Amino acid sequence: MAIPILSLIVLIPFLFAVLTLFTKTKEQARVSALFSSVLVLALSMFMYFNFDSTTSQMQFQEFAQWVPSLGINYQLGIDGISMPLVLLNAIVIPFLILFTWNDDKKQPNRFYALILATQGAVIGVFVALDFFLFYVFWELTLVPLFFMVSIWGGPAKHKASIKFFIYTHVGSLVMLLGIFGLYFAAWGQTGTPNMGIEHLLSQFQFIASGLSRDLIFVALLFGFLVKIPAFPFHSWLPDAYVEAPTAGSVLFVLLKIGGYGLFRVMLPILPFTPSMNLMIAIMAALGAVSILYGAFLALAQKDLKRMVAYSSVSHMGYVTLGAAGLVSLSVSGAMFQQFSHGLIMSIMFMACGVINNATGTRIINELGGLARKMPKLAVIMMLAFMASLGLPGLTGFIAEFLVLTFTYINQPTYVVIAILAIIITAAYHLWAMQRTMFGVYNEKFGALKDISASQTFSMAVIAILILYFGLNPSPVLDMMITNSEKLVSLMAVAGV
Amino acid sequence: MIPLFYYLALSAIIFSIGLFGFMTQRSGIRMLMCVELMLNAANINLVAFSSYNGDLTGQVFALYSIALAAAEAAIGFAILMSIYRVRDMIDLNKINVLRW
Amino acid sequence: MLNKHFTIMQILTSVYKFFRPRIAGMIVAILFLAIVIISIGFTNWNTVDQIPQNPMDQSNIQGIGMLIFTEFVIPFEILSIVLLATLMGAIYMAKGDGTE
Amino acid sequence: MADLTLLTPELTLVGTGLVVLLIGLFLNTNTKKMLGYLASLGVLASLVLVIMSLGREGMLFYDTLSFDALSQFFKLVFLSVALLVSIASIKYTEGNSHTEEFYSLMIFATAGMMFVASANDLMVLFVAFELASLATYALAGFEKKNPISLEASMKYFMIGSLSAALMLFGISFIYGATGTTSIPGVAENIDILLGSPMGLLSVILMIAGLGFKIALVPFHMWAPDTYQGSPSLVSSLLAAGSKKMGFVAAFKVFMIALIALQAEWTTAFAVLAVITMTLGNVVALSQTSVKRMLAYSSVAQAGYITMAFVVMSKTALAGAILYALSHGFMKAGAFIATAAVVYMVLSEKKDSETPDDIDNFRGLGRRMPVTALCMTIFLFALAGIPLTAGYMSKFVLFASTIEAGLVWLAVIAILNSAISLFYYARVVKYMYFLPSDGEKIAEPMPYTFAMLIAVIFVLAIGFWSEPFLYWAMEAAKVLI
Amino acid sequence: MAIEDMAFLIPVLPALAFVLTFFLGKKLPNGGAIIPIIAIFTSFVISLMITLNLLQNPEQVVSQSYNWFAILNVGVLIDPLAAVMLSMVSFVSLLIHIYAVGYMSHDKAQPRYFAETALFTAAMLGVVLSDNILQFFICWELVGLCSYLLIGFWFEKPSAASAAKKAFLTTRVGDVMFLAGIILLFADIFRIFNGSIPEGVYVLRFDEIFTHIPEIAALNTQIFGFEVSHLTIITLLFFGGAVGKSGQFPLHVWLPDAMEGPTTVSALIHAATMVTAGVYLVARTFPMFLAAPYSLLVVAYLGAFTALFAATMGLVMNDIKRVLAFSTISQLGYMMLGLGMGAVIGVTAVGDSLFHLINHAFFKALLFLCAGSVIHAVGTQDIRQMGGVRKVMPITFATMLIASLALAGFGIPGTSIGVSGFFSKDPIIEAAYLFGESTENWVPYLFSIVAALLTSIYIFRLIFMTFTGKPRTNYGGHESPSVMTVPLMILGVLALVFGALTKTGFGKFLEETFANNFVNMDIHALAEIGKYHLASHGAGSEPLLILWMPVIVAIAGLLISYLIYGMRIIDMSSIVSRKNPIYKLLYNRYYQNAIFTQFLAVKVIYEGLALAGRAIDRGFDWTVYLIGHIFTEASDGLRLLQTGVVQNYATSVVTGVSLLIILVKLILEVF
Repeated sequence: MAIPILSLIVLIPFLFAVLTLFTKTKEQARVSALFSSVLVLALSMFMYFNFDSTTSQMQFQEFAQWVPSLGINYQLGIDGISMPLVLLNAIVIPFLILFTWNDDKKQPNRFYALILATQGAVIGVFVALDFFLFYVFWELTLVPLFFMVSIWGGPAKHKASIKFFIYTHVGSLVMLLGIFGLYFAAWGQTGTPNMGIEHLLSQFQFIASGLSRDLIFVALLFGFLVKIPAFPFHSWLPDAYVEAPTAGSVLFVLLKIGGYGLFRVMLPILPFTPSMNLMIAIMAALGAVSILYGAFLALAQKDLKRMVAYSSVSHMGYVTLGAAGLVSLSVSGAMFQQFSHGLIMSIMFMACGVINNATGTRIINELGGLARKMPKLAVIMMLAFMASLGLPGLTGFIAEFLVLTFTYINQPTYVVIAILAIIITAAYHLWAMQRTMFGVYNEKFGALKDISASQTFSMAVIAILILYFGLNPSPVLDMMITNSEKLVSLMAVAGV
Repeated sequence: MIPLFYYLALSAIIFSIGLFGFMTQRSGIRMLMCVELMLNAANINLVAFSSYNGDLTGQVFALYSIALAAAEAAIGFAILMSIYRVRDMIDLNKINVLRW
Repeated sequence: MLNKHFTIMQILTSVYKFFRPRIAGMIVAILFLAIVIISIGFTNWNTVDQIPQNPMDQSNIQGIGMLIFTEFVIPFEILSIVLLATLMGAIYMAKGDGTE
Repeated sequence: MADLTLLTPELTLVGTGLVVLLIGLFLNTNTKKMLGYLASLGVLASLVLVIMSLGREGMLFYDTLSFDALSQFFKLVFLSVALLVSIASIKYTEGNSHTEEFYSLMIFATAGMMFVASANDLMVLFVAFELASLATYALAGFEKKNPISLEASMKYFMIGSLSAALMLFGISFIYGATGTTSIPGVAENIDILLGSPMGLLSVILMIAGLGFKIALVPFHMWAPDTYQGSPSLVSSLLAAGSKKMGFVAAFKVFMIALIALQAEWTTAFAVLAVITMTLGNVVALSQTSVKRMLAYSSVAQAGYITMAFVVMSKTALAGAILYALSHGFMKAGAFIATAAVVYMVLSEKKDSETPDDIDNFRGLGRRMPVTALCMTIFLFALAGIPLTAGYMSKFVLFASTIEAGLVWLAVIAILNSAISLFYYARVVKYMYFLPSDGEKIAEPMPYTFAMLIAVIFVLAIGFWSEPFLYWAMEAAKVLI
Repeated sequence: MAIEDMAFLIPVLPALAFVLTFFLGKKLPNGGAIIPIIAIFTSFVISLMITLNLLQNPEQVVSQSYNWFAILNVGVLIDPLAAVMLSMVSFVSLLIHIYAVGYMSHDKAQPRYFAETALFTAAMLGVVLSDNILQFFICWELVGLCSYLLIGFWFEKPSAASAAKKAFLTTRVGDVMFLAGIILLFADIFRIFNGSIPEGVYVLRFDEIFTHIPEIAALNTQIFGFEVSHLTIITLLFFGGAVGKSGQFPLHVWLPDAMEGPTTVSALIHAATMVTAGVYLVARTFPMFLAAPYSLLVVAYLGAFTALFAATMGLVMNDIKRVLAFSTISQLGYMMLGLGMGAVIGVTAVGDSLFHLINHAFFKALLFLCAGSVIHAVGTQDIRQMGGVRKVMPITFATMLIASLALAGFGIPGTSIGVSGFFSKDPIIEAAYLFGESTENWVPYLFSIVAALLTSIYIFRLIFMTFTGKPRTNYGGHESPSVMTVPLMILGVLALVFGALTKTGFGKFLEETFANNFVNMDIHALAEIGKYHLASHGAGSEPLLILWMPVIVAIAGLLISYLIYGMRIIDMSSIVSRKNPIYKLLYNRYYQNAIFTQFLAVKVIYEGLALAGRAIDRGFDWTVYLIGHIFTEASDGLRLLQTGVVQNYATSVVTGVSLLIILVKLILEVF
């Protein structure tokens, strides 16, 4: 491949972020941002159509030395684990920009620049094949989001942004410790430093000390669990998601780097961890508890956006649970859940944003009967809610079904817990729907206008994608299966 | 012949007196004097060692140290003068605008 | 001559009055002194048996001079800069502003 | 006698100092501005000479001066900081009739630091150390009508002379036990110190003496006051430059001269590193003066660097040395940015008592966009956000603790790093997220220029770390 | 054969109609009703042709499978069971769509209505012709979604919005059980294949599942000390799904509330089609039930109990649609009971039950449509405010009377004379008798016969109160337009004669499903696994009294009703009062609302668990803040060390030196 397509995909958003920062008007800013994101979308579509989903090998690899004395390289590549997530980002961001097309934001140049910077950083995490690079992008995702929440956030934005920033930073730092451990252990064995992810993961099994292996595993796992987030490390999430502006919430949703880490880093070394069974149990238990806990918490919320935030906790539980299922299809299901959750939650948060802008409140009980005034929103929101509660035919179901069914084979107990949550999940979605969209219209809101054309378009496209991938998941699921089979086959090699 | 220990103990005592004074005196001038005590205690050490080691390095060092002590005193007095000019006193324990 | 009020008790009292606000400094200084003395005492200093008592060469000036201009010429040169800097600094700090 | 050209950077610098001083006599207040350019040029020339001499080695003057990768690297740090400060000072000293004193003192202080970096003899080290100290005592009190500046200077001076006395006392014992003041000579004749309690005493006395410059807890107490009270640019020199001098001296004293007493000083430094980083970070949390906050942050950062003494591996030292360089740029930059803000505040309100209060940073993103952006980068770099110098050096340094198996130390350092994010982010919050009714301000050119240089290096070390890391490794090889 | 290749069109056409109507409906007359009508009509024709073809060539089962993703497939399976259902669903749906053109003509949201019903029809047809359990489940859920949307069609009515949510949630409980059953089934088959499923084998296809019945039945799990066959667990979980969907006790609570939707919706979804999906599920997986010990008994008992239980509540309802809703529940109970009787009559039970299902679809749809017609004209749903409607709406009255007779099951045993309900309900009751005879367990029979009596009473109560006597309020009624009455008449004819026409052929046709079609299995062997003892002789040879018994109770019910509500001979006021505890119990529907909604949903789930969860979450949050707080407090404390007095700094330095020496010494000594 002559064109360094992955570098382009990562760098274009950053370049345009800088460019956008220097634009003077809203029009220039949004056009610049849209252009960049469409370019990224086009490139990633190009990549997708040239992607071989039958192999679990890294594709479109790029390599350049960076800091040779520490074995740090600029190493990019993409495979079936990362491709769907890159695609998810590439797809949603242009529509997110369209969605905010007519918003009256202060400092639009910064706003769009931050969106692009986040996109670049998140995609960077997905395509980095070097731990150093991985961590660099991983941390870089924090900064634009921190600004995003702090500048355009809700009333408690300062508290929320600092909390999110520091909480997840702690998680990242602990993860960094794990990376260090792995790095030096491998250095000790091979005699040369190398930060390559694949290299380090393949060296993990040769670390002599079982305790070291356990510690490294736990440190890495902690970092990822905080980011996912799994119960009980979730408390940064509701505040951050709720206080963020709509675009920020959507960016948070696209921040699938925690779950990605589970597949990229955790599963390959899982079979070589001395206390593997305990780790699996922890992951499965945290996943299942997240599902149930998030569902109950969502049920208890009075704020629509907060409810959606907790439902996000609940949904991400499937990722952890599925990863612990250790059957290729459960792992694929977990990966697919990431993809699906990204799409669904994007619409959910967009809908929350629209409602908040239109009515000035997100308190569920104060709303009501919006469907009469905002029928388009109602239809799209209904679809998103249904997808979120796992209605078949939409992406959420595929993921949940795969996770539950195939995780059951190895982890029956935790699946039972998760299944109980399905009812609660349905309950809070329906109840919220009933109280916001249905019922008597609250006349104090006056004559509300339905969502604008750009908003409708962007939400509808994502909604159609939810439907499309719900009916035909193969385009992304196949590559996930290819890779998860490889992951699971590692278990078999280790005699599990 | 006087054992080395005596010199060292003397120097230690002088040094400690210097320390004590430095920690307890209020006046800047006295504190400067205490610093001189400490530096000279160290000089005693240097010279004593120099003699007992049969090596002149220590004495050279002591010479330099005396010069440095003088320089230090000069700067110190200049600072104290400036303080006195601004605040009309040199009770250093009362100069604590910068704290916490 | 002996003032009847000037008793041992009173000496102790005035000593106490002097040290009471300085008790912390006292303790610390004594602690430091103890540590230094103990350290000195428990060390076997490697000394020449006898201080050189060469009647021909009572003076060590020449040796010192030699050292200053050979081995320790660099500190000497730096010292010159130190003195210059100190001079400058001290004068700057101590000088009142002409306008005042 | 080896190559005297190795000494040219120092000579150039001292020469510049003298020239500035002399020329200053013949200039009136208005034309003294050129002294700033002259001084900057001199520092720059010296810097270039040092860069040209990278890779050359040699001993001069009866082995009392050694030129090697370590010394040259640290000279680079000192000169970079001095360059930044002298450029920024062009604005600061504008209209001051004592410009020549300021610049020559600053240059002499820098020269002192450079001699410390090259010192191969405790006597040279001590005298040069004193040169750097004495020159900066006066600098700290440069605003001699400002009681706060004087107080800062006084505290700095008092604790400085106490430390000098302690260090001299310690050196006298080392000399007594080894019979020499040569640093390699001490290492060879260490036997008496090794077998006696004197070893520990002299180690601790040296730590106290050097720890004063490094600002290790509990020898740090002057630092917040002085950094807060001094003119910001002097704080910049102190925090970014003279602190590093403490490190390079400590490297020489402990890792070369007293290497046999490793057990003693490793333990001491372990205790100090933990206390220092924790206290520095924790106390920084509640500061409202940005300079004081930066001072505590600087204390904390000193704690991180001190970890290298505990880990004692090549990676750790390389990390520490790289950290010294990065910290030089980050801290100098941050203080210069603060200086710009102080300048702004004072130009609006002449008699402001607390010009560096965090409230003055409100809305800085709008009022002084370049300054605010640079400050943000410095703060994030200090916090260790990737692609900055701070991250790269933290990465190497923290990684080395894991390499050495000191997981507990790594965990403490990491947690501290996380805490630190809070107070750095708070300043960012004030700059960008809180409104202010102030007007947009024309940013003073010299400050901006200096900050931009610092930003370039902060980012360069973060992005393109290999050459810096290479030289840090080379420097570390000198020690181990 | 070409018609088989068009099978996939059966659900696809209505689905397309949904899309078209949804987007274009506003621009077309009548909300674009014509699109779904044409689509469903085509579907009906295809279904009918396939059915007719199957009747002639029973071996030409339509079975097509395509890979969906991974190891899952989508496919079409039309065997006699599916064919019958397909025809019925598409036919009833077609009629109701036509009827709705009239019924919904005043509603502004017509396009939405027709889009949603088209989607519903598509999904329901999808349920029926699924060839694997997952696709079945998917369509099953979509059906639920449509039910939700349609119940909440008038979403501005809070009661409708609430009822929609309740319906979805309650059936969701069942769905989750269904899903759990599928998961368990999958896991078991996965285990049977030793974790490596061969390429091209779709383990969730019905034939694949049935092939593995013996192996699954052999797997056991200890539950509360009992050895339970996995097959029993799976089938009971499936039945749980059916309970939810088909409104069996205790998940029936949503069905009466579901009457908040338009009446056509009630007719289509909550009478004729969707609610029977549960029955269809059990029938579809009947071989599994047959091989699962106890499962069929559970089905039978619950069915019988539901039949009786719902009928008792039907007695006291005043809302015309609610009466019909309880009646539906009750009849669904009969169907379940019929399936449960497979424990004694084997696969014949499927025929019996499905026969009742089809007949019930006709007469219950008819009843609802008539009720709709009445409501449409009268403008109220309360039968106490009606009376004498017969005079204004003769056609409606006639058709409704036919439907009521069919429901009550009038006919003459041993002959071909009788309404459709008679031919389908009686075999079930007789089978229950047979069951009692062979197992000495008479409870199902007793329940079913009492329920039959009650059925007759409540339906004629409805007829008498609505149509006879004098108008009790002032309503200006008129007969409905012909677009509404024609479907009524078509259904009326079917309700009258369908039973008589097909009573022998139907059962045989359906037995083909499992006898020699897509999977060949030995019913007796399966029953052996399930430890059921099939009766050696079929139903129909019982004593004459038993044969006549259902008819007798039906007539008795008619008489009682007539006496009370027609002639008003017996004064009901003493019984119908809030003071009568039985009446109160019935009227309050056994306090289900209090138990399920107020207590379980609100108190336990919401206030108990969810709010408690929120408190716990605050705890987590608090912990995070506490950690932050500790640091800031420590910061506030520690900064005071910095007194600003230089002497203190000096003290700190010297103390530091001394203590450090001591500390290091100690550390070095100790370690």
